[in-house]
Amino acid sequence: MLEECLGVISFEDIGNEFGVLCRNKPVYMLPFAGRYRLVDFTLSNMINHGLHTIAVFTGSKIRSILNHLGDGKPWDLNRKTRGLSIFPPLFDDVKRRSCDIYQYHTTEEFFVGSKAKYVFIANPNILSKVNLTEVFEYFLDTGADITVVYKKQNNGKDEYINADTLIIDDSGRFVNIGINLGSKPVFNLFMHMILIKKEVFLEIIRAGMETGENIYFKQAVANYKNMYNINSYEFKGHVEYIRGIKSYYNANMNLLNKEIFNELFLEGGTVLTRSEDEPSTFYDTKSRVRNSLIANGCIIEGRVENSILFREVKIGKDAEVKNSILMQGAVIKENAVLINTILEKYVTVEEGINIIGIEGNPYTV
Amino acid sequence: MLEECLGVISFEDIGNEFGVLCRNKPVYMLPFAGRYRLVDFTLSNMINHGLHTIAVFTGSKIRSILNHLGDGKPWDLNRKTRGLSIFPPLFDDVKRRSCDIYQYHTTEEFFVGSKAKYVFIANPNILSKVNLTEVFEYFLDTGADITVVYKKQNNGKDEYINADTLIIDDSGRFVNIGINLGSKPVFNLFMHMILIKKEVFLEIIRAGMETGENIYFKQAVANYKNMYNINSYEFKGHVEYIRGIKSYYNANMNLLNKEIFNELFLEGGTVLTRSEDEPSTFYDTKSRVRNSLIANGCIIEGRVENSILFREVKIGKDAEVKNSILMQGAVIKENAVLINTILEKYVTVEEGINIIGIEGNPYTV
Amino acid sequence: MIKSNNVVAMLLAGGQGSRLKLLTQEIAKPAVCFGGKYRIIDFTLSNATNSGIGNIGILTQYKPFELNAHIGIGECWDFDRITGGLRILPPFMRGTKGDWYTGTANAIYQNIEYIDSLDAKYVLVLSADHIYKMDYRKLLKYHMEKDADVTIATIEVPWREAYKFGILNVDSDNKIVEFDEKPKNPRNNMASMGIYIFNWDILKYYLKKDDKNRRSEHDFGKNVLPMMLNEGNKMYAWVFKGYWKDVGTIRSYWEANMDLLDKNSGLNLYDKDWRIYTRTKHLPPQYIGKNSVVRDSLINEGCTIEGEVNNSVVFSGATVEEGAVVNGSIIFSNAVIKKGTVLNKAIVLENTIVQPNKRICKEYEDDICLIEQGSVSIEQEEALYA
Amino acid sequence: MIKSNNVVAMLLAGGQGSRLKLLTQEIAKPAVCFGGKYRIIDFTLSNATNSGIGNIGILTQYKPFELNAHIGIGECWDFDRITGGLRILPPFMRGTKGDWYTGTANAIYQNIEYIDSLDAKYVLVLSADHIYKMDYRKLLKYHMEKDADVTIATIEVPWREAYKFGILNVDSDNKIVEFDEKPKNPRNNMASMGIYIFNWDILKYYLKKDDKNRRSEHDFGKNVLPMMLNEGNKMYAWVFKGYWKDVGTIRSYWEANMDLLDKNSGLNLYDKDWRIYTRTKHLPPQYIGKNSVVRDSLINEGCTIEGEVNNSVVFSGATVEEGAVVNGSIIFSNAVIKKGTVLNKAIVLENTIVQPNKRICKEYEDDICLIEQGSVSIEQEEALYA
Repeated sequence: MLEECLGVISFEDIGNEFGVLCRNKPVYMLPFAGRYRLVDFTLSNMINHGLHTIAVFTGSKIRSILNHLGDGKPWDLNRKTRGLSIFPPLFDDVKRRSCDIYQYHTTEEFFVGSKAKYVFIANPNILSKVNLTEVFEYFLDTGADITVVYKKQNNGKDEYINADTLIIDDSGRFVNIGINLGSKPVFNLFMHMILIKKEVFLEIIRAGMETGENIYFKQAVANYKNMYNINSYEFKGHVEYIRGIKSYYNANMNLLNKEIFNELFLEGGTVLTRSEDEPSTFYDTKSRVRNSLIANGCIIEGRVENSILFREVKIGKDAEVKNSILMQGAVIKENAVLINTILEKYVTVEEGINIIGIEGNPYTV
Repeated sequence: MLEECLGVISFEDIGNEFGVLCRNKPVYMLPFAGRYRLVDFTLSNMINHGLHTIAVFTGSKIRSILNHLGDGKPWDLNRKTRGLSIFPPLFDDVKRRSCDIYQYHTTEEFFVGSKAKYVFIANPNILSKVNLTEVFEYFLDTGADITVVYKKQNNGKDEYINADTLIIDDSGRFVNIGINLGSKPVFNLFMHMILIKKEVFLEIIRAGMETGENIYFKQAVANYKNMYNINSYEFKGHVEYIRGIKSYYNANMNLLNKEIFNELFLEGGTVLTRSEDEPSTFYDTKSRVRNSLIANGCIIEGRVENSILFREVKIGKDAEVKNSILMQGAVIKENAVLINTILEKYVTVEEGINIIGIEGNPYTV
Repeated sequence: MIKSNNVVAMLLAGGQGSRLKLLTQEIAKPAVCFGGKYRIIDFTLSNATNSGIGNIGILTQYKPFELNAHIGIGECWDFDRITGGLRILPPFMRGTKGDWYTGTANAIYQNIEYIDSLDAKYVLVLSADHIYKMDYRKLLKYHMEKDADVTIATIEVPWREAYKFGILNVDSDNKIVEFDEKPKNPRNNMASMGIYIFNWDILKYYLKKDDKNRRSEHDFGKNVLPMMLNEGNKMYAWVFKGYWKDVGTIRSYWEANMDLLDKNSGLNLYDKDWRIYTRTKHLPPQYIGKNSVVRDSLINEGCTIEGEVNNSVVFSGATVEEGAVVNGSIIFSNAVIKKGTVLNKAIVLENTIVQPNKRICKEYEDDICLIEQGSVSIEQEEALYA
Repeated sequence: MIKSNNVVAMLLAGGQGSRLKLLTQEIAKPAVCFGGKYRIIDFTLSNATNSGIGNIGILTQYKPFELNAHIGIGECWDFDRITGGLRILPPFMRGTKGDWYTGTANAIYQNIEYIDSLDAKYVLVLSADHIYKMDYRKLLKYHMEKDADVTIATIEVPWREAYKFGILNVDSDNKIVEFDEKPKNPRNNMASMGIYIFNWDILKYYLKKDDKNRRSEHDFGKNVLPMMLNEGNKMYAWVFKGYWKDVGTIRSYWEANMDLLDKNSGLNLYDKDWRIYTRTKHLPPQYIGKNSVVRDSLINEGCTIEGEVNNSVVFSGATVEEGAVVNGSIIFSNAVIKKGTVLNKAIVLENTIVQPNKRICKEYEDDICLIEQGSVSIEQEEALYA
């Protein structure tokens, strides 16, 4: 049934919360879990639940996503009539480019031309394994025009400050979207997933453009809430909302928790990504690896603890790596020490160098 | 041997010479010859001569080329390690985006990372079947650092005003690039094809960026001409240089000349494009088609003369089409008349309507 | 994947098609050209694609080079997938012995492992010999609604021709009560189209049982389906409405091509929602000359028509020179009809050059003449007859 | 295309490999797993890709399901091309009779049409049974420089083992003067690697000639090459330097896996310029637990290692539970070694669950034990011996 649904991957620009990590790429292209990009999770979840036509609104930093998605082959999206559509912004309207309503408007032809009856919109910066088949059944069973997905969180005082809150009434009907300012621990995190009838989607886009009142689709939904039957679906699984370096670091480290790891990787379908054909990882005689996730293609001669190693990382003899994330191709030479640090792609830490970040506030190199 | 060469497709922005035809797409995406886009010719020629790694610098109107090239499958460019790279401009530098040196500079990694030793740059707005294998052999045999391709034209007074002129000495050595102002009939049209050693290419890019003196690669070549061995290759075949509506119209109409048609399509390798799987064209009992090129998928019940019909055009009973170009899906209803006109995609001319342009200056609808 | 497509299509494409004579001398019947740009198998393959079938196995055995080259990796029908997609399934060896496919059922029997590996729930058996457009989803839906073990697609044929077909006798609910293979006195005109949908577990059981029966020819129509009916399985007939033609003889092949020129034949190639896909040849548009006449004809890419073409189907890259006249004919790819030659009801094979100023085949004659492949000039007025 | 790649590779992948026992019970030898994530055939396929070979035909015949599923449309090796690319070539029928491949030369003979259709100038014959990295362009270049009719890739083997191989006796220019098949008293230690490059027109002539010889076994080594030498063709030996291993027995298979753990073996999998490609399984990174020890081992994606692993190769998705110890072993995909169990020199087949607290295989024993597939607990101390 989800074959009748268009998948839309679209994000809100959350600025420069990531420093050097996002200088040349959008947040959804951040490497994650040793071999993935954030966007792989949303894309794979859509595919695993039978969505065959997927549109990616890239935002202005296009090159990295073009390179990653490429021909769509790893996701079997290199199809003739369906498959992957990539929509970069129109350059002529740089001012309005970050506003999703405008992006949808300029690609109206794509939506109108498709035979699909429904549209499912998701934000690739939020990782989860929401059972989209279940959401879709709920949407159909309740006869909703729009179903939004949320997760009840109980750490709203410490985390998720400024994240979108879904306000619903007792029957689960949509009331509004607010912002969590941390006043209460328990709140409903709006997961930026919207399932909507295509005709309603198009009506809202047109109304949004015509009135000029809305620049974000979620705003428009809230504004027109009385015109449509909007309900909500509660997701009970694990959610990672990547909003800055800290949440990015924590989301990676959370994978060392077996339950979270299993939920994200082993349940509810495979996460697909581009393979780089590395061989297995080699552990040398003197390697000591503990409680770590290690991607393929690494050569480990030193000590690694509580860390995530991406592909092709090399750890030299007697080197020590702790509580760190090492991106693809990072090299730690002999006797170097790396603690509480995020190391960028292909960075080399020379012999004997120590890099030590503060616990809970990782240093980024 | 051309396997050791990177193909680069890059163009100069020639503004709004095309009116509505190029509102949403770059010039190289103009439909041509019933089923092609201009860019197909340059791309296919590169592939037919063994270039396996091709970079397309898209310019700012990206969506149409992304949609056309897609996964690169029709050109067998959906390869793992080589194949197609698409480089849209960086949005952050809108001002400098039309300058090719800057574009090459921002993708230096791509050039440096490739194992290729040579770079071949071509402009997709210039159609020809230059034998690249021969150009490459000439380049190697003469030990050149750079070889540029030109065509001796003898209609410089009437056509090709403002086109680039290649100035060479008697031995064919590069002297400069000028502009044809129409003072002499015979001039050397610079075909915007440059074959260059990769190391020299990178040197020129870097020098161009560092000194800030050059924004176009061809300027830089001229400025540094004394540092390198630059020679020229004369092409003797047919050239179409699409610079405006008139040259676009003429280039299409020239295909009704069998010699030109054969040279562009039947000699020197197949022109590849995306197939749209139309059935054959059906000629009804009362159709009268004369001296015309007809793409597949058309249904013709009326009269067609000296015209180019793209895919899926419908010509109704007793309709008359003459000296016209009808793009994909155009519909001419019963008794309508269309003369000296370029009809855009999916435009319908209603029953009995007459649209008549001026000879030699086609009307665009 | 959480949701896998649980229908596996098995396309029988091993037929030699010897009644098509010259047309199948070098190639398997499913690879024979049809309709200006297609091959016969394209119709079934495109039906599968358009019906959303994700897995299709193609059973080949007879001269498969051209068929394999045509199918390639299946990208033309969008079957070049990493999971599922199209697989060509020729016979193979187990241990030291190997078996050729000895019948339609045996071909499926030998590929039980393939179907099992795809976790199939339903198996759709297709043949590559027919020209038709069918949404197999409708057949599957009917099969599921009836909770059937087997559902057979049927079509009403004219009563006078019913004796040529496998006829299904059904009750008021379309439940099959009897098979009547080429009956002398048909009691029904509902003919089997050779398209079956089975519950895989049940089919597997009967394939294994049939394989043990030494007297069986291992054919669906003759052996497996009657056995299943005898043993009380729920078998239904689903009635297909639309164009359907078996192109098993030169005459029916010619007729089916001519049907494409008739707007009322029921076979519309121009429907964008049900494209017939084929391997593209990357040819430029067709050129129609200054003095040419083209009427009631299908002309394909790459053709050059400078003469006269009436009621004909002309394949890619063919040339009809000035003064040549082609009537009621089928001209295959890259054939050349030289100046002044007149053809009537001819089938001109690929790459044939028909010499100038000949009159080939009599006018108003009912025979269809085949003009041989190779650049040989044809001197005699008639070639082989069907 | 103006320039077509004029080399066609033909990869013989029909072998049963019966000396690999349990490993080839269900699958063809080229499909046997190797080196943590590969199958044996991956090495030859990747060599072909990395050597810029554009056309490759894979000759299969024995239990091809798993091999076919592994190869798919060839996209992992970048062979999913529209023109050329990879084609699987099983035996087929001509007219009413069909022939299985009866020998290495016969397999090529039966596919003469395929090679002709690609307009081949040279044919590179490969076998899918060896572990090695070779740039076939060097072989071709040598062949062209020598203006040879045939060039055979050879490798120096230890003198004491030369009697096991096909030995080539050559003159000072490396021109072959004599074939010496498994000689008792070898006069040379230059062994044929089973990799040949032929000029296609010459090979075609001899394949046809050999086919007519009823006493021939239609084998390259035994029949075709000696005949060509007798008839005075220019045949050269090209000497390959590098790692090469025939993995034809359990022992050589085990040794070749262990070679991967030795930095000095000459087989470097980490060379980015010569990747060995294989079908990816889309698994997450491996997890190494809080108390685990991993030494001198290759561990692949999707593994969970909570115990101790020494000198071993562990395939994707395998689990070594806490307290389990794996020494000098090869653990196939998704096998589970339960708590407290100790393995020495074992090969654990796919999906096998090895029960807790067992000691399987004796320490310091030279035998290699195979632990069977299926979730059966292994009670006895030793399983099958090689």
